[in-house]
Amino acid sequence: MKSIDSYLRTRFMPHIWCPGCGHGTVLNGLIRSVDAVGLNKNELVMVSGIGCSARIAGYLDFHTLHTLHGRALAFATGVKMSRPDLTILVPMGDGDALAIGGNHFIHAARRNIDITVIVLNNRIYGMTGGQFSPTSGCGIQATTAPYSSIDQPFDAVQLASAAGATFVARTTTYHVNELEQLLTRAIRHHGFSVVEVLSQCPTHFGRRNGHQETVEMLRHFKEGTAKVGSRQLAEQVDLIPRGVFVDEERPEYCDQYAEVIQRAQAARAGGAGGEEPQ
Amino acid sequence: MSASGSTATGPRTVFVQGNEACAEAALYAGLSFFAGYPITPSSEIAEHLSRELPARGGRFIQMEDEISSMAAIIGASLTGSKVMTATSGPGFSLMQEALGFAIMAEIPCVVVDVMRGGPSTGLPTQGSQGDINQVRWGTHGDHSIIAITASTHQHLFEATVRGFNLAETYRTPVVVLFDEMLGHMRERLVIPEPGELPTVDRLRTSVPEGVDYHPYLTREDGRLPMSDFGGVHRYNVTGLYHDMWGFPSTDPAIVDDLAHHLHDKLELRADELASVRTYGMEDAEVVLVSYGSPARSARQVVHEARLNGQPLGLLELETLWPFPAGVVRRACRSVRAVIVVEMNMGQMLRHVKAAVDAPERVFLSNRVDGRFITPRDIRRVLRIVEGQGE
Amino acid sequence: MARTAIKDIVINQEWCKRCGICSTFCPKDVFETDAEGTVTVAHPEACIACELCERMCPDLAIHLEYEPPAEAPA
Amino acid sequence: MSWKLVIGGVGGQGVISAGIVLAEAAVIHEGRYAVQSQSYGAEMRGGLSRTDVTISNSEVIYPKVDQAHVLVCLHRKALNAYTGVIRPGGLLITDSDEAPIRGRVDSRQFAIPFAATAREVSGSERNANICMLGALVAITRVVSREALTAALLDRFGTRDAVTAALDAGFRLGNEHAAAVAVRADAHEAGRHATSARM
Repeated sequence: MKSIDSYLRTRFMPHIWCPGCGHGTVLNGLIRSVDAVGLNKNELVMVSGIGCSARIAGYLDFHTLHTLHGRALAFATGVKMSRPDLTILVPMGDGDALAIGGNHFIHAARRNIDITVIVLNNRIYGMTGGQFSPTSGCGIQATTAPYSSIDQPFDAVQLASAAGATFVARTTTYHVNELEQLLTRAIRHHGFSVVEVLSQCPTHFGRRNGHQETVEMLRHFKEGTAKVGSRQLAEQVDLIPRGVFVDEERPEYCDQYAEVIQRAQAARAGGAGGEEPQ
Repeated sequence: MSASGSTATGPRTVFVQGNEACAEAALYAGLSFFAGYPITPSSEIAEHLSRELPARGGRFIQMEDEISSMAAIIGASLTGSKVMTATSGPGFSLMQEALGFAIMAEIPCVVVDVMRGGPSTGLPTQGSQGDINQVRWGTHGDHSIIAITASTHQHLFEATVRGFNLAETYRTPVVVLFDEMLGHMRERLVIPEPGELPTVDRLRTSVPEGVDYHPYLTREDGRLPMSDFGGVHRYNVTGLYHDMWGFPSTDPAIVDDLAHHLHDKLELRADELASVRTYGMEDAEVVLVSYGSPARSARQVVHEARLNGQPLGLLELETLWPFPAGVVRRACRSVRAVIVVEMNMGQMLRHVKAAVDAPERVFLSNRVDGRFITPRDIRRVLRIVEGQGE
Repeated sequence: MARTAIKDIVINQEWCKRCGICSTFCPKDVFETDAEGTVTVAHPEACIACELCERMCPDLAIHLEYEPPAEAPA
Repeated sequence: MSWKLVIGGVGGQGVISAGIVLAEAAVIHEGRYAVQSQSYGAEMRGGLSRTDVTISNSEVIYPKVDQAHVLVCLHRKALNAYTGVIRPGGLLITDSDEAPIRGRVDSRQFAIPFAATAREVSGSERNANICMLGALVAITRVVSREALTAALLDRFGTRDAVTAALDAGFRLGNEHAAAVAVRADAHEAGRHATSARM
């Protein structure tokens, strides 16, 4: 592969993430998958929102758009609709994607617009100092849940699948080879793709919830998850499934809009394609 | 839309709603991407463009809300498209955060706000001019913005085209404001031939591939050449304070420079950006100051007063922000009284008072009950101001 | 195609934040960590080029350098 | 020549589209100026519906109609709500079945069975608005018959039902107008506008 550095804006390195933060590992895997797909940097647009996850955009030597909390997919939709030939990558945090941006997330999935979303799920609001997120779940300690959280968590995979995403996968920052493979498949997939990556936040999640060390959190990803379809998963129902959950072909939004343009122009020309709508 | 003399290129006379006039003007100006969410009384703009844009190879998308609509047009603008969204007060409130982003990141875009009565859901099917100050200060932080309006379909057409031109020239959002009355009423509009009205194309960088491009380095003439996303220059766009490459910075010198740039590029050009129309102003002793559809009622009053030989004039503002204080001051310098005619509680009144030499001689004729302000409403105030009682 | 031999394992100490992931998860104990957490390559000969360290490193601070491939026989 | 008209009815009677067609006839087919506006409730059917139309040979400044030369009412609810808008000596045109005139209104009155006629000649009361336009134009000549016909064809295409309703409207209007020729001339309209004590 081309060197990692050739994809980075190295003048901003070392990055701002805390020691042991899983987001750097996702950046690492993402570069490898972009390289594997063989994309030209001029064809890549990364659109991010706000939060630790959003900072990925600043380090990558692509066209980068660092937007508003939760709104990255809406900005990305505008980019993609105008330039369907470009590859759009959207890294999002769990709060970014599923709380403030939840509506945009489900609607982008519903349209099946060809965008690749990477949900970096560390189950906490890291940048703002450790408040609970929509994936924290019950019983989690957070700066806004001093008596432990009573909020039920979202399952990003189920939400994306139900909303109509045509490629949905989950992995962790421990499973780095799987991470690269799944991201590669997601980028290649023509339609709305979501890869949820369980990522560790040792600073705000681990420290308050019984994991003193980064490596302990990674071991938890190793031991607490199992591949979809594996016997291990069938036997231990409390394990979190990893792998590909949805991979199907459905008409992509920009392709469909290209047909709308054809229909509109045919109607205007008075040719085959039918009557002008009333 | 009915049309006469419709040829591919010649001027076309049409009989349309203001919303359609605005949409047609956007197409004339080169609109190629629209994102929006339905809301009364602006929905006809989206409806019209959903039909017209794809027929001309452009793109229309109905988003899940106004927040995403504003965000989507910013994304599309970065690829080089001329973009627009349209909404009304409640939706415009939702757009404020992304509007601020477009101001900070200097993204050309046009936002249409067809005003209805507010606050909140207010009066969905009735007009008002309650959003004047929201347009100016709706998004947080120090900033400047361009807002323009008009009172007839022909002028609205010209104003909308101008809105696109200003957005491209100054790399800024431009708000085109009008109210339900103008949006929904139908009147004659002559769509000019292509080329008849000037249109400004995006200024793109001439920096070749491989040479460092600075998306936020202002040229001597104040303009910032752009490079389309997907092109050969990869840079960063952010809502954070940023350096000339678009990368976040908290360096006080950089922050100070950018804050002043964003403010000064419009505020110091207030006179240049000012567009006004005058009726009977040459020897006016009393001046009506109005904007948008109420200016038609004011103009009717001036028209009738002039038939009776009364020295009444109308100063109709088409640029609302930056407020054309210099123009207003000069126009009202030697008059006995000024009456601001608007459909709100006096949102422009205070700016007119601040602009003129004798603020104690500035009065308000307004209406906030959802009914369109009538010439009779204005004449009533005029008589009081003239000391003639009701 | 088989991997060519490892030439070097380079740690960018400027970028490394000393999280300990590489040394913990290396299957061959290639790394050593001192009291401050600074990681060094102690046993390069043990490396099996699994790339786990390079891929897991959240700081993108480890790079495996390979010998150039042998020239194909004429 | 400046005409100010108000057409009222309830939602679903085609009041607003009648106003649009009338104004389009003036603008598109006669090269004149017109403004059409409307008011209606959030509910599109059942509630009161009103359209204001001003037709002029010069630019229309004030877009609403405060004192109408002509008020047309297709429903009694509209008649109750809008009679005050007619200027003294103006015209009141109603559907004689749907909006019977009770009490005194200072106007010249024409009560014509638009809905019944439309049903009879075109098979549907939905064409009552077209029948009304025919009568309105026959009585007032606010636009030419040719312009109105052209505007209707633009909107509805060539349909026998439309033509039948329109022709019946013209005929009824001419019969009712035969007694008194009613014209609003520019001079009178201008004098009204400037001397009105408002």
